[in-house]
This record gives sequence, C-alpha cells and structure tokens, in this order.
Amino acid sequence: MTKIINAPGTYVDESLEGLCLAHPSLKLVGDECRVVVRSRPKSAGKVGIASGGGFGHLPLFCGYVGPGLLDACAVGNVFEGPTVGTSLDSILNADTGAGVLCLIGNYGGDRMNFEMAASMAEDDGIRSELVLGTDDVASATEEEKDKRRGVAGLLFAYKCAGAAAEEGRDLAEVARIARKAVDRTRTIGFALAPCLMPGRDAPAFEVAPGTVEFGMGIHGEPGLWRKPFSSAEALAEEMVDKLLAEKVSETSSRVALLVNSLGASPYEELFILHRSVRAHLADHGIEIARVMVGPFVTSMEMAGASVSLCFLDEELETMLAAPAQCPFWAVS
Amino acid sequence: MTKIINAPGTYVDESLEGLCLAHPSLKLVGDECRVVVRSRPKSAGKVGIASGGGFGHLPLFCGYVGPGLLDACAVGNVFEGPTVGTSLDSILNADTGAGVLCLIGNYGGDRMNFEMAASMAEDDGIRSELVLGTDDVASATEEEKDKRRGVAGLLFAYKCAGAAAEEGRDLAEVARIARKAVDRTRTIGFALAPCLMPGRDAPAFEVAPGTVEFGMGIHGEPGLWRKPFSSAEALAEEMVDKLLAEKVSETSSRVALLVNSLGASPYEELFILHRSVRAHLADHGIEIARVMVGPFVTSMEMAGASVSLCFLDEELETMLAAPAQCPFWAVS
Amino acid sequence: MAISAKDISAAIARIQAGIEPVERRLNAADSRLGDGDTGTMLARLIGVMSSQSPDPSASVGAYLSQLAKAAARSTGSSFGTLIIAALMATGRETKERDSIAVDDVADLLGVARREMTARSGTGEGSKTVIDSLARLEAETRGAGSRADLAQRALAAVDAALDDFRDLPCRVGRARIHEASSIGHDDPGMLAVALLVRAAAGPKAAADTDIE
Amino acid sequence: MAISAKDISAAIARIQAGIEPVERRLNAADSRLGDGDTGTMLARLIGVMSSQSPDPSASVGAYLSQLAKAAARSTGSSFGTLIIAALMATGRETKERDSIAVDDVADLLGVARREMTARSGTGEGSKTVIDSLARLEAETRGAGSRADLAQRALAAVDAALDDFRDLPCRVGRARIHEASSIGHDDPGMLAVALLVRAAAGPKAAADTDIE
Ligand SMILES: Nc1ncnc2c1ncn2[C@@H]1O[C@H](COP(=O)(O)OP(=O)(O)O)[C@@H](O)[C@H]1O
Ligand SMILES: Nc1ncnc2c1ncn2[C@@H]1O[C@H](COP(=O)(O)OP(=O)(O)O)[C@@H](O)[C@H]1O
Ligand SMILES: [Mg+2]
Ligand SMILES: [Mg+2]
Ligand SMILES: [Mg+2]
Ligand SMILES: [Mg+2]
Repeated sequence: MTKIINAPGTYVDESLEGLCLAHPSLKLVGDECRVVVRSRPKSAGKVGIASGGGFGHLPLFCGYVGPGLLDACAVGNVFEGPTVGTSLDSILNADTGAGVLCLIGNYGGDRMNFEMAASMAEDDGIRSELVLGTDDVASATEEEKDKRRGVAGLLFAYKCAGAAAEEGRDLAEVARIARKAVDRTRTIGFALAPCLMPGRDAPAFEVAPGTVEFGMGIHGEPGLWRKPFSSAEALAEEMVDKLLAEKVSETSSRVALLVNSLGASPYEELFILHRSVRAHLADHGIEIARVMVGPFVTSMEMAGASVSLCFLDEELETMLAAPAQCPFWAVS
Repeated sequence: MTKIINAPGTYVDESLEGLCLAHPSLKLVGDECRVVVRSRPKSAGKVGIASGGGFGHLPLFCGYVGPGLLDACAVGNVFEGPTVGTSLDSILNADTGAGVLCLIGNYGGDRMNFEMAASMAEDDGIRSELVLGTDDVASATEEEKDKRRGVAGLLFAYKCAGAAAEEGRDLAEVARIARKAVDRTRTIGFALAPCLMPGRDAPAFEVAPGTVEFGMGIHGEPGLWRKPFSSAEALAEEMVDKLLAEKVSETSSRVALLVNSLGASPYEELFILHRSVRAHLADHGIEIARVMVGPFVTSMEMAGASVSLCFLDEELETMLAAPAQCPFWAVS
Repeated sequence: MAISAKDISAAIARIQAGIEPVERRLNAADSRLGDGDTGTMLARLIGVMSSQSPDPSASVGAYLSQLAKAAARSTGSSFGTLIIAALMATGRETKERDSIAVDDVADLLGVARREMTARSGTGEGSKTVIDSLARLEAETRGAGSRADLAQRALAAVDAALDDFRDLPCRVGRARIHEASSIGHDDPGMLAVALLVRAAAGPKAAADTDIE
Repeated sequence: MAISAKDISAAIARIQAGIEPVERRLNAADSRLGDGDTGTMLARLIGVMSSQSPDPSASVGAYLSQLAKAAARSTGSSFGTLIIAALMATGRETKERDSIAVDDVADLLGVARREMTARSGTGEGSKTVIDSLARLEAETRGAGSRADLAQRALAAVDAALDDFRDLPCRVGRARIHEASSIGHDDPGMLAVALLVRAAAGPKAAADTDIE
C-alpha cells in the first residue's frame, strides 16, 4: 500500500488541485480552498445543491459537481467531515437566490456541521433544506432506518435532485425528490482488503486475506459478519437477498443498479459480480432500468465492492434519465 | 488480493458478459464469443478499426469499442494475446468494405497473431494494415524504438485513427494517422504492488512494499530500476525527464497528457501525481492541450501509475478533439 | 476565585502541553469500533484553540466565541463539532461577563449539554460525551472554590466512565455492535475525562486516578 | 520406417501424458524475465492438439493443418503462435504425403524454422526456439532410422541449450535485461527440448539427460 503522495499533510489539498487542473469544469473556492464548485456559472434562480463529506472516496463527493448534479461540495480531510466553516462556504456558493438543498451522507459529524452551517447561512438570508443519504442497510436495522449511513446510493439522490433543480423546480420540490430517492435506495457492500490512511503505518482496520467483511463501512466500520470468500455468485446472492429483504413502501420491481468498486477491485471483477447480481435480481422478478458499474464511491485502495438499488417510480426514472455531466459520470 | 470471481477458467468470459450487459452499446461475437463489437452498425464504407490483446487491462482493450474509436476488439485470456482465430474474427467484424486498420500493442504474440489473421482475411478479400503501439520507453532504448511495447499511449492512436476513420478517410490515411500518433507518443510507468493472475496462489512477480519498480511492464515485466519510494514529486520529475529525453522529429511543445492508474492506485493519488507532472512539464516549457486522469489501462489490481505524452501537431490535435463515445471515455 | 478568559486560555495551554499521550490513547479507544481518529481530531482542535489568545478586554463569551469560530474551520469530526456547538452556546450565554463565578459553572455545563443534545439528537444514557457532561453538571453544582470545582470535576468524569463502561454504546456505527462496546470506555467520554484532568493541572489531578 | 499422421498423433499423446511437470518447469523458466506462462500456454496447445485424432485417410499435411487450425483458436502466446505457423507451413509442404521419410524430417524442420523466422522477424542467434530448430535441422540431416532420428534430435536440443545458456537473450522484454538472461535457458528452447524428449518416449530419452 505504498501511496503516491508527497506528505500526509498536503494529501487532500494537492489532490484537489490536481483534480481541478485535470477538469477545468471544476474550481476551488472558500476560505480554505476546500469547496469545489462549477467553473461555469449556473443559471440564476436554480435551486442550489450542496454536498460535502470526508476525502478519500473519489469520485465521491466533490467529483459529482456539474450540470444536472451538484453545484458545490465541501471537502473534509481524509475520512473526516468538512468543517462547519467549509460547509457554510459550500452553501453560500451553491446559492443563486432560490435556496440550497444540502444533500449529504448521514454521518453524525457531517450532519451536525451542515446543520450549524445552515443556521449560519440562514442568518445571511439563505434558505436551505437538509436531506441525508441513509442507504447502507448494514449500518442499522430496518426499524432504525433513519440512523443508517449514506454510501454509494447517494449518487441516485444527487442525480434525481440535480435533475429536478435543473428543471427549475423549487427548493421544497427538489428536497422532496431527493428524499424520495433516498427512501427508495439501498446499498450493501463488502470489503476484501483494508485501506491505509495517509501518514499511518498500518491500516486502521484489518480484513484478513481471503476473508469477506460483509457490510463493512466505507471508513472501515466493522461489518455484519466475516467469512472466507467463496464465490462472486454466492456473494451476489447474499447481497441481493439482503437488499430485497425490505420492501419499499410502494411496490417497485424496476430498479437502477449500481455495482461499485471500493477502490482496488478492478473492473474485471466488478463485471463478474455485476453479471451474477443481475441474474439474482432476475430470479426475483426485478427489472433493471439503468445500470452503472465502476469505481464511483471508493475508500482509496480498499478492495471490495458494493451493490446499490434504487427502486424506481416514473418520476425518479425520468430524473435519472435527464442529462447530467461531471468528470466521472455523464448522462445524455 | 482476494478476487471477486467464480472460477479462474470462467474469469474472462463472465467478465466480458458482465461488461456487455452493463453497456448495451457493446456486444460479443465470434466463434468463441471473444470479439467485442459495437451493437449499433457503423456506417458502411467506413474504414474498420480492429484491436485486440490480452485480458486484465480493462478498460483496455475492448472497452474502447465505440463511435470515434474501435469497431471490433479481439480478447485473449488474462495477459495473453487473442488467438489467431479470434483476431481473424475481429478483422472480419470490423470490415464494411473499406478495409481494416489493425491497431494493437507491440507484443510478439499479438503481432504475429494479427499478421496471420490478416493474411487469412486477405484470402477472403479483406484489405488490412497493421499498426503497432510502441510507446513504452522503458521497454527498449531509443535506437530500438520499434521494439518497444505498447502500453497506455495506445489510447491516443485509437482516438486519432478512430476520428480519421469516422471522417471517412481511406485505409492508407487512417493508418498514416495511427502511425503518426504512435510515433509521437511515449509512456513511462511504475509499479508499487503486483497483481495476481486468477487461479494463482501468488503474484508472478514481486514488488517489495515501499519500493518503486520504475518502468515495469503491464504484465509485470521487470523494470529499469527499483528504489524506495520517496515522493510523488520526485517520481513525477523522473518520469517527465525520461519522457522528454528523446525529442520527437518535428518539434512539438504541445502535448496531450494521460496520467493512468495501473489499477489499485486511487484517483486521490493520481491527481497528486498529475499535479506534479504538470508542474515539471511547465518547467520544460511544455503546454498541455488535453489531459486525462484515471484508470484507463490497468493490470487488474496492480498498484502504480503511468504517464503518457502525445506530442501534438495540428492534425493530431484535431483528431483528439473529434467526438468519440465508449463506456469509459467520451469526447464531445 | 472567578474564572476569566485568561484562566480558560491557561487551561487550554496546559491541555496542549500534554496532548500527545492523550491523542494516542483516544485514537486507540476509537479504533475499537469507530474510525480511530478521536485523538487526532481533538489534538487538532486543541492546537487551533491554543493559538487563540484572548483579547485582554474581551469578555469570557467573546473569547469562547472566538475559540468556537477558530475551531469551526479546524475539524469536521462529530466530537469536535459538539465541542464547537458547546463553545458557541456558552459563548452566547456569557457574552457580557468578564468572568464566570465558580458556582455558575454547573449552569454553563448544562447549557453545553443541552446544545450538544439538540445538535446530536442524542440524549443521556447513550454512552457519549453527553453523559460525561451531565455528570459534570450534577457533581459541580455547589462547588465552593476553584480547587473544589476541580476535585468535583475529576471525580465526575471518572464516575461517568465507571458507570457507563459496562453499558452498550447506542450511538453511531457502534450501535449494531452494542455487545462489543461493553467493557470499553467511549472515546468521547474518555476524551472529556482526559481534558478535565489536563485542564485541572497536575496538582489537582494527583489525587485522582483515571489511568 | 516413415512417419505417418498416426505416428505424430501418438507422439502428441505421449507429450500430453507427461505434460504436468513440463508445464511447471517452463512456467518457472519464463518467470525469470518473461510473464511466466510458457508452460501454461504449451499445455493448453498440446491439450487441444491431443484431442484432434487424424482422419484415417488423411495425409500428413492434412493432419498438420488440422492441428494448426485447432491450435489457432487455443492460444495467443508467442511461442504457441510460432508453433501454429510452423504447423501450417509444414502442413502445406506435406499436404499430398501419406508419410514423411526419416530423411525428409530435416527439410521439414527447415520449413518450420524459416516460417518462424519470417513470422517473428527473429533470426538465429537470439536465443529462441528458432535456434533449437536450426540445431535440430542440422543434426537430424542424414538420420538413417527413426531411432537414429530420435537420438540425434535429443542430442540436438541439449546441445542448443548448452550453446546458448551463457549467451544473452535478444528477444522481447528480456532484451533490456540481457545480462540477467545469461546463465539461464530460454523457455522456448527448453520447451523444444522437453517436447522432443517426451515425443521420443522413455526408451529413447533414457540415454540422454536434460534434467
Ligand atoms: N451523535 C452523537 N451524539 C453524541 N455524541 C456523539 C455522537 N457522535 C459522536 N459522539 C461522541 O464523539 C465521539 C467520537 O468522536 P470522533 O471520533 O472525534 O468523531 P467521529 O465519529 O466523527 O470520528 C464518540 O465517542 C461520542 O462520545
Ligand atoms: N519474437 C520472437 N521470436 C522468436 N521466438 C520468440 C519470440 N517471442 C517469443 N519467442 C519464443 O517464445 C518463448 C516464450 O513463449 P511464451 O512464454 O509462450 O510466450 P509469451 O512471450 O507470449 O508469453 C521465448 O522463450 C522464445 O523462445
Ligand atoms: Mg471520524
Ligand atoms: Mg504470455
Ligand atoms: Mg472517530
Ligand atoms: Mg511467456
């Protein structure tokens, strides 16, 4: 796990600089240069969408800034939420007068920081709504659904809210659609090897070689169970079963599917997993309307993958199909 | 290095199936279902572009099938060229009557197989030209340039040839442009950790933790030297110096830049490397016209990166800017 | 005997002086079920706070607000944010005061605790920093002197740790591993204990034992 | 005493029967500077070839072409492709013959060697399979019987290995590591030696020692 870095202390800032140099559609603003925004001004009067989160999950969070997606994204240190100050900067930058949807993962610190930032923004006359991604079914039981963490499934909420905002809907509507996307999205992941925080000598958590840590969080939070790896097939079945164990309120047998690499697991393996996941979904009569396979929400070089399902209705399906453009994802 | 697979023997075929299910713009054809082609028929009379190579480098090779890029791609087993039979199938499928450019990496087996396939295709009345990617400066000295292997820089040749073919140019022209792109492209890479072949117990080659294997090939071919990792900065300087040590025939201080992950090295690190590479290029008065940063040519979960430069002239710059679309790369 | 901004600043300096072992210990505690960063986060927060010297004419509240603002751009962790929230709330409460009387401290701890509860949505009994604050509030009520306050505070944070050690944690990721949190100190509660200890200074702390 | 398609098929069966240790040894040899797959590739090629039984009425050439075609869909490695090319060329050469006379073998080895050279662009002296073929061709010229042919072939492949072992390899990736190839057998040359040994059968091979 040798890292291509200069120093742990400059890791985030150098990486963000390199990101924006590679993608001139993005630029850095804010007191600490920790807010990524679109370089081209967005249409005035559009509801702004701000997000934010810890670093080390690229393309999440800040890679999803662009038309049809986010307006601004606050960046924290590695695996650490953005500060209250940076969160505030992201809200200020996302606003063009129509208010801001803050759409973030449900992590205690991140939520509290955005809430504090939102109340500060309100002092400046900026309205905002907060919607929390809670897709990780491994992080709490169905009864405590709203305590679940947000992981890869946050992308569906980004996309739907982004499309609604681009259409010119108002803040309440954009927030409603984001909430609906969150409510209808579930993710389950597993890790095969840990990642190393820059500057540390050893990973903060272990995954024994040959072991599957089922349900491990994207920061290495312990999983639901661990057992020896058997096959992509068996894992796919287990994941699909876990995802389908809870029914969405309205019946929906049409989904958008995201098969995501946590970092080091290569495309070759993702496609194998994807193939098995599809087969199991078909066994359950689930129809796949859209699919994404790739490294979309990672934990640096963690090995493993996650599978997310967004149970569609007509509205969400329309929003997912709307055009969007960012350095790591385009829909046209 | 636990792999998300079912069995080593089905690795390639399941992965290809998963790829085409995820990306309906691609489909599998050929006697062994080892040729990836565009699902939508291309315009008749367009020069076909066929490629091929071993598996385990996704998105390379077969991920680059699409408008403005490849028409057909033969897929071998892991790190093993496509068979003569599959190569032939790729040529037959790429052809719409205007002949086929075979654009592949300069690997002994791959070249011989495509040559044998081309002579069989000729028996069927299909004209073809063969152009070999030779961008890896670590694989032979400048005097033996034409013996160099093809690595990530092949993408520039794909893009330029693809654009020329899409414009309706004839086979000789398309081949000339591909050759020019190859002549003007150079790559240098380094590995930080090995990858494991499916079904093996241990990697076929070692990279000691903390060690940089400078110039290692994408199949783990030994590098030019190894030494302890110092910094992204130092590595960037060394890579840029190596790439600029040879001058292209016509002077060119404008380049297209590709900073590529070999697999496990995450975006965060690529962007840090990219930032340093840019700074060193600027020191040398080199201007960057286009840039790509990401996992474009990998070796499964090998850690490390490569840097490719394509020294532009007006023609190549136009070709690189032309629209193209495939699951892993879009230019519009 | 009242506590001024300068006293608070001196306490922060004492904490900063001994932060290294505290950082290591808290990281270790947070590694068990969390992400192992409580110590790192706290060290950063204290570092930033220790670089803020109070304006000689500033009220306690102004200084607390100044600390909160500096801290607000230094950390994004839950624990850090709860501290920032507490600093903001207590700063508002004391914005007109040049000093805090010893027997107002319990009330201010109550302000901090209620703000943390409002921000986090976590009540008492979940084995978090909030439980330490509740205990601090209860035990320091009626303190007669700064020395008495320090002794009561030290006893309070220890007692909180003892009371909750064998209970399950009910916040964050650890919730689904309630069982494995039993028998271990919550990193946030441990942080409060170590902070109080360092702030009180070696003399006061000598009579107690969190080790 | 001439060699028929059935004899070739029997030789392939003998090779197939003992392929496992050959595979391991060649992979190890190729791991030193190459990608470690010479053995795997060869085993796959031999496996496919051994599943092709000759049509009773087929000429030697027809059988060789049949082997080439089957092989052409089985492997993409350089060594495999050179063998396929050699099979095609010798198949064309013998397409009318029911058998090959012992003293025609050297000529056919020449056909194979020239085709490999044309395909690979590699001449003699680069420490490749081509050098083994050149030596085979030279040494088998004038063989009087199948037994004699076998002995000469066994001697030839050993001699080729001995002659080139301490020379640098000049093909492929290994070129830039010429020095480190010195002292080690080229995997392709070693493959030819082991193939000849297995094809000749235990009786003939007993008198020689490539081990
Ligand atoms: N939602 C919450 N409510 C109350 N206290 C919390 C909450 N989340 C975290 N804490 C406190 O913060 C401590 C963890 O702090 P830290 O490791 O810095 O934050 P993070 O969880 O963001 O990594 C916990 O031990 C607990 O005492
Ligand atoms: N260009 C070439 N010319 C002649 N022989 C070659 C050439 N390339 C490879 N060989 C022979 O093939 C052997 C390697 O075979 P193998 O490992 O199966 O192929 P690959 O290099 O494709 O992995 C080498 O030892 C050498 O004898
Ligand atoms: Mg944290
Ligand atoms: Mg090979
Ligand atoms: Mg923590
Ligand atoms: Mg080999």
